[in-house]
Amino acid sequence: MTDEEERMEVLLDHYRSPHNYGKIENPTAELMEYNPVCGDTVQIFLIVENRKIREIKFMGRGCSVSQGSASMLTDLVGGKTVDEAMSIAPEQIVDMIGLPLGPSREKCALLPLNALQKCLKKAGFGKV
Amino acid sequence: MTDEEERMEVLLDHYRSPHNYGKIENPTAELMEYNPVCGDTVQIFLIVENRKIREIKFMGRGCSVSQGSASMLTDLVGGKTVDEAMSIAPEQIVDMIGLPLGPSREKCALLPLNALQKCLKKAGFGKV
Amino acid sequence: MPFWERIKEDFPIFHNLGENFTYLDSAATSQKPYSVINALSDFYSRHNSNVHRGIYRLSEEATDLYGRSRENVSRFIGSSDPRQIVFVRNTTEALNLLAYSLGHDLVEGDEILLTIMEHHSNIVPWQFLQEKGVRIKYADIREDGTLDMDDLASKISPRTKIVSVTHVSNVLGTINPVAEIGRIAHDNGSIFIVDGAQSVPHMPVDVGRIGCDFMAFSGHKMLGPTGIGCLYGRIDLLEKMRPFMGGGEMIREVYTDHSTWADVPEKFEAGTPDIAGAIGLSAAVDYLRNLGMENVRDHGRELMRITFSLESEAGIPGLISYGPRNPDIRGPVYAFNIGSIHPMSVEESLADRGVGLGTVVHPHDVASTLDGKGVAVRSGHHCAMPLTHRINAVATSRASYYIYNTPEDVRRLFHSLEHTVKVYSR
Amino acid sequence: MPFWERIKEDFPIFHNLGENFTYLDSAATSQKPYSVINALSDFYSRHNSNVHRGIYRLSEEATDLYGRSRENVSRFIGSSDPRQIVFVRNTTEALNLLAYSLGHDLVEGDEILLTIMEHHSNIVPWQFLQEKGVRIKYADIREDGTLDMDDLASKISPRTKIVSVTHVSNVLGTINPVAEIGRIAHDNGSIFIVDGAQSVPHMPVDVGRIGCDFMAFSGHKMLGPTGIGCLYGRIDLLEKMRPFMGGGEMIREVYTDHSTWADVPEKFEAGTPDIAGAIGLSAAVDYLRNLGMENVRDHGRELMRITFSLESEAGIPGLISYGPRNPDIRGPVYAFNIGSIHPMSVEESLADRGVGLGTVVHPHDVASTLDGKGVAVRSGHHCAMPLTHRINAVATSRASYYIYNTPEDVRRLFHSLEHTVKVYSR
Ligand SMILES: Cc1ncc(COP(=O)(O)O)c(C=O)c1O
Ligand SMILES: Cc1ncc(COP(=O)(O)O)c(C=O)c1O
Repeated sequence: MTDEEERMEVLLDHYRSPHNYGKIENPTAELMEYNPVCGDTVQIFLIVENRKIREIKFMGRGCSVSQGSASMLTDLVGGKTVDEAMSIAPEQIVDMIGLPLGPSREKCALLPLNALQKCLKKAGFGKV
Repeated sequence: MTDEEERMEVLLDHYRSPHNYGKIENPTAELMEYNPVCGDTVQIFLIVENRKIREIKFMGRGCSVSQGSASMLTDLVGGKTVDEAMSIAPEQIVDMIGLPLGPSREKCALLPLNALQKCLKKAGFGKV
Repeated sequence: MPFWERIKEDFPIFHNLGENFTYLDSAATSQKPYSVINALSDFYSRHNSNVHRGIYRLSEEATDLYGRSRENVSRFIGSSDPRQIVFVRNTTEALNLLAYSLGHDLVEGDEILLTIMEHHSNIVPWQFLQEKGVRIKYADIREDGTLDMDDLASKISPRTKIVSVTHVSNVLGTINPVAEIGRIAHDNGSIFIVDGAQSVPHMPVDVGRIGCDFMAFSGHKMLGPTGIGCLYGRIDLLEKMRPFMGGGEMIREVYTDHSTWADVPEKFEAGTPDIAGAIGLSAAVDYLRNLGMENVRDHGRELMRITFSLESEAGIPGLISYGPRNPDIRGPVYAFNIGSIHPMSVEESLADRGVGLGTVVHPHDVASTLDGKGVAVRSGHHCAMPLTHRINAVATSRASYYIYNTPEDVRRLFHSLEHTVKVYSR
Repeated sequence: MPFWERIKEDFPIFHNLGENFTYLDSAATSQKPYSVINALSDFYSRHNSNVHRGIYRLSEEATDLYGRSRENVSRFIGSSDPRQIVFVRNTTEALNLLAYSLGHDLVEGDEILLTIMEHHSNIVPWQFLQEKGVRIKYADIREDGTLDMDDLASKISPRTKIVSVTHVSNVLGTINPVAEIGRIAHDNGSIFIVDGAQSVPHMPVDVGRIGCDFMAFSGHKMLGPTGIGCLYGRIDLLEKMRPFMGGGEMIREVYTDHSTWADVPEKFEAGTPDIAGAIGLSAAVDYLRNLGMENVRDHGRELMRITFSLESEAGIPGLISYGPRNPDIRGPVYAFNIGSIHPMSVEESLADRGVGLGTVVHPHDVASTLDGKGVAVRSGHHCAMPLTHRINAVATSRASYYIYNTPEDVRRLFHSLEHTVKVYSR
């Protein structure tokens, strides 16, 4: 298996059996983000305590890139502080996936990060 | 002088000293025709008796082609029957001028004929 | 009969992108033959100047070329008078022109009848009129992807002022019975508009035989340049209509307090037109006429036949395809999915288990994987969201064919689809 | 400094039409360099596909090229954000977009302030609003052909919602003090629009420094293809505005009963855009930037200086020319008449003695005779009838220059004018 095939396998595993998939009842914050160009959707649910992400779940519809990225991202930020989550740069997500994406699929990859950061902002945890 | 220069001279003579220029008071029919593309104007005044053009005058503003053509046309149709006037074909006017005109100046050349034939129609002399 | 296998040679892009490039997105935009590209270069290199109002020779040449292009397009769609062709940017502008100009006279309670398979271009301009109380109705489709004519007949009413229908669906491929719809519309006293974006490129179209009042289509989908499209309109209707945009060329006289309009079609062509675009479109029309539109239609039908037969042969797990199965009422458009992904519903969300299960491949992943194999298809809602929702899909993948596509291209599509399913079911 | 004498070599039309072709109609449309023509061919031969929504590589390439063109044009006019550039067909469409979108919110008694030197494109779209009681006022010009700023200031009122002014007159050549007019408009709370059709091609233009809210211009007058033009708009205003045309690309979501809009600028670009046109315009911008817009401006000024000096040298009987004599406030446009022909007046008509007398040569005859000498000038009202009436002429002849014109071209103009007068005074 080439390196690229291996990374593809990882992404597809996340896509086929997404981690942290589902809904949280009574979350601290919740937000649905939508990419009008392709219709991909990611909904983020958060429980935040002491500026730490105690629990994160997502639900969604979309391609392997947007949904796999959501699964990987929720793994990544669970337990992190909100400041750490807010400072994740788009490049980190692209690196995390590690596949040549091209501009439109890059948007898919970044949809979950956008959803998460918007969700945190909405809950008042945005940087000032 | 070449043939073309000669014909140009004839046209310019008509332009500089137009025949039948002026207004007829109480004409049988009168009509102003206007070419919106270039702004050229020809106004035709007619006295018709027994379906004969007893008198024709014109006034106008425009280039040598439209005004020269008007002068030549009024010479041509004075004394003719209205049916003769109505049956003048555009090609006759172009031939009468005898210069290479190109499409937009051909419109100038035909403005007086259009004015005349519209004027006759307006007065009820159109073919049925 | 044209040598279909050699047509790619007329298109520089196939030469430049090589053997492994399989272009299956002609419903979005077609590729261009040398003759069209050269017509543009030639105009700019030999005849370029503005049209109308110039009395020097070069401008008369440009005006003449522009006028001949209009005549050529007019003849191509069976219009009896070139003044019935208004040059616009694309189908979308043509339909907006109608919505603004005809829409001006509509009043609260008036109705517009569309179908659920319309492209956004034939929906959104009419929705603008909703703010003054105009109502839009949509004729539904049947299970087989054809238009439900009973539903259409039941939705037409004395208040229906306009019936506007696509000739060929850009997703289902359905060829609608436009002549019949036209009779229904006219019997009802409604104006009848046909969106010809997907028909004029692909089959013989005769506006007289269809009996439509207006037809809109785009040059770029029929081998022509981007930036040019046409509105065909019955001369008596165009003459009565108010202009859409104001400015140069479309006026007779301008005074500080009012203006008067030029004759049709100039009345609807404000400002410097896309002169080179019209000339390029005319070259495209020449190319198509030379192939013969009956032949073009046969070729498209043949590719659809091959598609259906390879589809059954391949037996791709989970493959769903949309639209009528009868190639006689089907344009060369093939929309499909691997597994069905319904739109996410907030109510069901507790029971939701995600989508990455079973033989379901999202249309994006399909397009992306096919692209990796050199096969260009589009995925998404294809500017027909109401239809996509109607067929209960989040999106579809779509392969669409044109004259340069071959049976080999269709085989590549299915080979690559087999590969795709393998990748996603590992 | 560019080698002005060699620039014609970059334009195939001068090669093809030969030495004796003197093109003096660039205010109507400019000629195109190889680099622009090649950019079109190259796009169609290597990258052609539809933009947006395609996730195969070719479509991403086309989308990328289209986006870069937008960025390039944005930088060229000093816009700080490419989203402020909306691609349209031409200046006329840009101004119609504004008249429809901004005009929607105007009410009876609201006023729009224009100038008497506007092109029809900046008059007629606003006149459409008169039917709902919007009033149009025109700032007058002074004897020297400059804008009468006092008159402008006196005509602005609390009801003035929009001030829309040409940057450079396409007849008089007058360069208007747009930054100053902008201050007056903004102090009054009015929206300020600049028609840049004759400025963007000819001088450095910086929308930030001018302080305009909107600017309209055409690609075809600045070396670009026909069919593409731009509306610059301040992002905050564009975001608030209603869309103009509806259809594909400009939507976010479409439902049967309503739709939501895409972000700016897509919100204003309905349907498949003139992708190749935008790419061609970008190549034109590169060409101009490479020359340097300060140099382009200097070249135009120099040609006007030579024009004025040859005009006095030649001493052509009856020659009247229009517009400011100071080359610093004058674009490279030279409108003139040989003798003055006033519009025909019905009242005076008894005293009327025709026009074929003295040293009066009708503008048509001027253009036609010049054409016989290979010199292409335009004659007519140049889509500015109110101005033509204001200067009491039936029409004018107009020579207009661009980067490929040389002092020799100006000399040919005056030689041919001398010849013309001779022909008509024999
Ligand atoms: C000042 C001015 N405004 C507007 C226009 C209209 O440009 P277009 O025909 O490209 O829309 C022109 C060109 O003739 C012009 O000179
Ligand atoms: C049926 C139909 N109508 C309208 C359009 C819009 O065409 P354009 O984008 O050229 O305006 C399309 C093309 O996508 C189409 O397929």
